[in-house]
Formats: sequence, C-alpha cells, structure tokens
Amino acid sequence: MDKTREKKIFYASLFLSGTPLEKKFFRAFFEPVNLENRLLEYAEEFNKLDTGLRIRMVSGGFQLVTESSLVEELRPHFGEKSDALGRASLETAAIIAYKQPVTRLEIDEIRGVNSSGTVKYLLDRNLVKVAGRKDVPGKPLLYVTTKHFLEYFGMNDLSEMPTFREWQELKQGGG
Amino acid sequence: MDKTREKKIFYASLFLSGTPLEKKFFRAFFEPVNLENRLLEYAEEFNKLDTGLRIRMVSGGFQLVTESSLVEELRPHFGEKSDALGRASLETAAIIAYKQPVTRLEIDEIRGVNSSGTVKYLLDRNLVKVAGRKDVPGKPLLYVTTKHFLEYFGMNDLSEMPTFREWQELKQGGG
Amino acid sequence: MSSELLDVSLENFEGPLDLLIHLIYKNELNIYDIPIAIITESFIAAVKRMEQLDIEVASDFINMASYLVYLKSRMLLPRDTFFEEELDPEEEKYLFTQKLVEYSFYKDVSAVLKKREEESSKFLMRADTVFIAKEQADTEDPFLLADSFFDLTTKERKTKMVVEKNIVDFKEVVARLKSLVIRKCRMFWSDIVKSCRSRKEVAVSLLAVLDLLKNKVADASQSENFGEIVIEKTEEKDG
Repeated sequence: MDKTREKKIFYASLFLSGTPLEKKFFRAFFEPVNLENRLLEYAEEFNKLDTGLRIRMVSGGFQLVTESSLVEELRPHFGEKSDALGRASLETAAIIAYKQPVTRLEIDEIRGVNSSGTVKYLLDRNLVKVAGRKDVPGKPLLYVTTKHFLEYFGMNDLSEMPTFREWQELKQGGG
Repeated sequence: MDKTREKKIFYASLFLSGTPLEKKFFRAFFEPVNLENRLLEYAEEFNKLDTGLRIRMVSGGFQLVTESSLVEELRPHFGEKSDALGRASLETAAIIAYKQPVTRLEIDEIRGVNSSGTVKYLLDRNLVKVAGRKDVPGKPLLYVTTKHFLEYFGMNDLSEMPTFREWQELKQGGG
Repeated sequence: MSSELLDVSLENFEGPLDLLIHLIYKNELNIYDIPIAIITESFIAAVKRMEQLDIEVASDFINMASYLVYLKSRMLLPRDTFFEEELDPEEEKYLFTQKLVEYSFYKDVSAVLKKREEESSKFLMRADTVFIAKEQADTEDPFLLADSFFDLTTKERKTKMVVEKNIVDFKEVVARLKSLVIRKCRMFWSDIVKSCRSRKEVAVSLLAVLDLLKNKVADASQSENFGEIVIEKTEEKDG
C-alpha cells in the first residue's frame, strides 16, 4: 500500500472510531516495520492542516479530537450530557486508581461508608472494571481503572497520577 | 467571529456529530448573512485537502464521511454493514417516496401484493415513519419517508429522484 | 416461448404486475398498447409453468389470471352485451395500462434507488455523536483524584494518630466563623456542624462560637429546647 493511501486510511479510521485506536489496530493492515514513526508523521502532517481537528496521542494510541480552543463554542451543542463525577464517585475512583487492584471492602474501609452504589456507577460509566477476584475468603471482586479512565482524566498512563509528595507541594504552593 | 475560526468550528462540528448537520444548526452561532455560500466554500476547501475524509451534502445538511475509494479497507473494521434492501423493500420505499403521505392499502394497490411485511421492515430500518392517519373510514395510518431515507440513498432531497415525466420520455424515446 | 419461462419462479417476481412487465418486455410488446389476448395467454402459461414446477402460486397471481381472462372476453364481445354499470372495455383497458405503467415506473425507480444505495453505502460515517469529554474543559484532571485520595487517606491517619493540636487550629476556626458571621449576618449551628469533617472540629467550632459570643461579635439564640441555634452578627448599636 502506498503511503498516501495508508495515511488516508489512518485518518479515516480515526474519524470512524471516534475513540482512541491503538497502534496494534493499524499493524493488522499496514506494513508493521517502522509503523509508529509513520503514524506519528501522519498525525503531525494532519495537525499542520489546522482544520480545527487534531490527532493526539492518548493511552497508547491515537485519537482524533477537536481543538481545545474551540471547546467553548462546541460545548453547548456537543458537551457531554453526563454530569461531572460527584464527590462520592470521585473519591471511589481515586481510591481504585491509587490502590488497584482493590476490593469493594477495602474501598469502604478507606471511605468509611458503603461504596457499592458508586462502584456500580463507575462500572456503568466505564471508568473502572473488574479484574479477577482476590484470593481471600469470599473471593471478592477486584477493581481496576480502565483505558477510558485515563482518557477521562487526560492521562497517558497511570504513572502520571500525582504522587503524595507532588500533591503536598501543590497544596502548600496553592495555600 | 473571523472566517478561520468559523471554518474550524464547522469542521469540528461535522466531526463530532453523528448525523448530518443542517445549515440552520450553524445559523445559531455563525453570522447568518451569506452563510450557505461560506459553508459550501469551506466544504470544498476541506475536500481539496484530500485527507480520506470528505464533506458531502446529504438530506439537506452537511456530513463528514470517508472517501468511497477507501471502503474496502475500512469496511471490515467499521462497516456495521446493514443488509442491502431487497426488491420488495425498494419498491415499497419508492412508492412511499412519491406518494407520501400514503396508506398501506394504496401501496398494496400499486404493487398488486400485500406490503405489510415490507412496510414494517422499512419502519424498522427507519427509512419510513408514520405521519398520522387518513381521514377515511378505518382511519388507516399514513406513511412518509424519513430524513434517514435521504441519507441512506445519498440524496439531498427527494427532488433528486427521477420524475414520472422524465421517466416516460426516456421510455418512449428509448423504445 | 415455454423455454423462456424456465427462469420463471415465483421468487423472481414481486407479484403478478412484476410478472406482467417481465412478459411484456420478453415479448417485446408496447406497454402503452398491450394486446390483451397475447399477454393473457403468456401470463396463464407462466402460472401453469409455476404449478408444474410445484411452486405454490399465490392467490394474487390467480386473481390476475382470472382478471385477464375477463378483460380479454370483454375486448372480444360486442359492445351491447355489457351491463350498464360496467365500464367501457377500452376504458377498462386504459385503466389496466395505467396501472401497469405506474408499476413499471416504480420498478425502474427501485433500480435507481438500488444504485444509489450501493453508491451511498461506500461512504462510511460514524453514527454516534462524539461528546466533548470533560477533561477538555479542564474540569477533571488527575489532581482531582490526588485531592480526593490523599484527603481521605491523610484524614484517616490523623484520627488514628490523635495529635489534637494538628487536627483543628482553634484560632483558624474562630477567624473563619467570625468572617462568616460578619459576611452572612446569620447562620445556623447545624450548618456549621455539617461543614465539620470530624467530631473534634465540631467541638472546636463550639468553642469558637462561644468565643465569638464572649467577644460580642455574635449573639446566639435558640427558640426551643433542642431547636435550631441561630448565630447572628451583633448589631452595632454604639460602635
């Protein structure tokens, strides 16, 4: 396949998907040698067209998104309908993110309240998922965060989560 | 708003939207004077970029689609390819398109066979819809074509279908 | 002609009108002036062929066959043998022709639609709207997670370690409540309690309120036993 065609298929795929596509998706039908470099090149080329659309790298893949400078105008028409996470959900998500894999009981202990509702809500929103069972009596389910979680919080991977030290520094700097 | 920004928002909106966007959608936040011309200009400009994505005019609006030449590579991954319509469905759809609003009995008479199955199928495929009842004994349902009908057949509006006169001239000229 | 009919099976035709059109073209007849006798013969032959092939012939086809026979006889019989209420045979034929022409039109339009369907299906699109995720508006960033998590975990540690001084700064609480009461003029004790993160903080807040009363920054009143306690800014009577 020539590069022009490959490039077009790359852009078209990102458009049709609407969600991030991993490199391995393209490996299935593009020449795999040096593929990542080519994809990065295509992405850069696309972004230079300055169409209001951008290809960004996210959670190990590529995603076609709108330029963030246009969000203000677009949000009234295309803003996510679901609310921002409430405090309970955010707390639960944070515990799962930092402690994963973690059981519901462990979450409950940290929060001091029952979290079954919020865990279910996070499962529904595809921010967390079940990843097996813990090898203790009762074999409770273990929860981990999803790819969408990374996307939602604008991270490439979990190593980008602020450490305790970073958080403290920020707190002191801000206060 | 300057034209560059307007153009970007136009492209970004088409990217985000899952359905064609009509001119009136943009009238709400763009300068309405001469808007259609500007949008057509933007669309043309975008198509010249030759990215594998195209803006097409369909069902009275603008829609971002992938280039038809890429369909073979893309379809296995993204084509939730709906079944092509059978002859009975196409005939029934054609009759509804020309005769709307029309009752099932009227369709049956033209086709010479019972069309209840195909009408139901077209309803399921969202190609036709019910638009009230005819004011005759029995108050039969009236059927009309949907916006999706236009999109499905790649038409901007129903006037793109051949007229009976055109067809007759062609027939008699050809015969 | 019967050999031409080998391809005739009911599934190939949408109905009797479809079969008629097929026969008209096959026999190179003029649709606008159909020789009824010929078409009737062909039609009946086709239906018989279907029966021979053991295909169940739908009643629509049988009805059409009998209608054609009727029409043919009407065309042959002398004019004055008709009943008054019946149509003139030429008019009857005209209506039949109209019906066929109309059907033929829709049949051709179906072919046009088929082509358009094929063309249009090559343009792929995304049927779901992409909604702008929250993070693009910077409403949800990882620090929000850090805040939630470390707030929880550090709070936990504090209550376990019980280093009273570190938990709630008395002076800070007094200052906060003082500025609140000055700004809002009036507040409820229950609201203050709700804003506290621990029982220690409630206790300190109570002391702080008492301090405000002592320093005449605020007055407190309770209309009934166990009722709501209202804390109000002291009115400045004499400076």
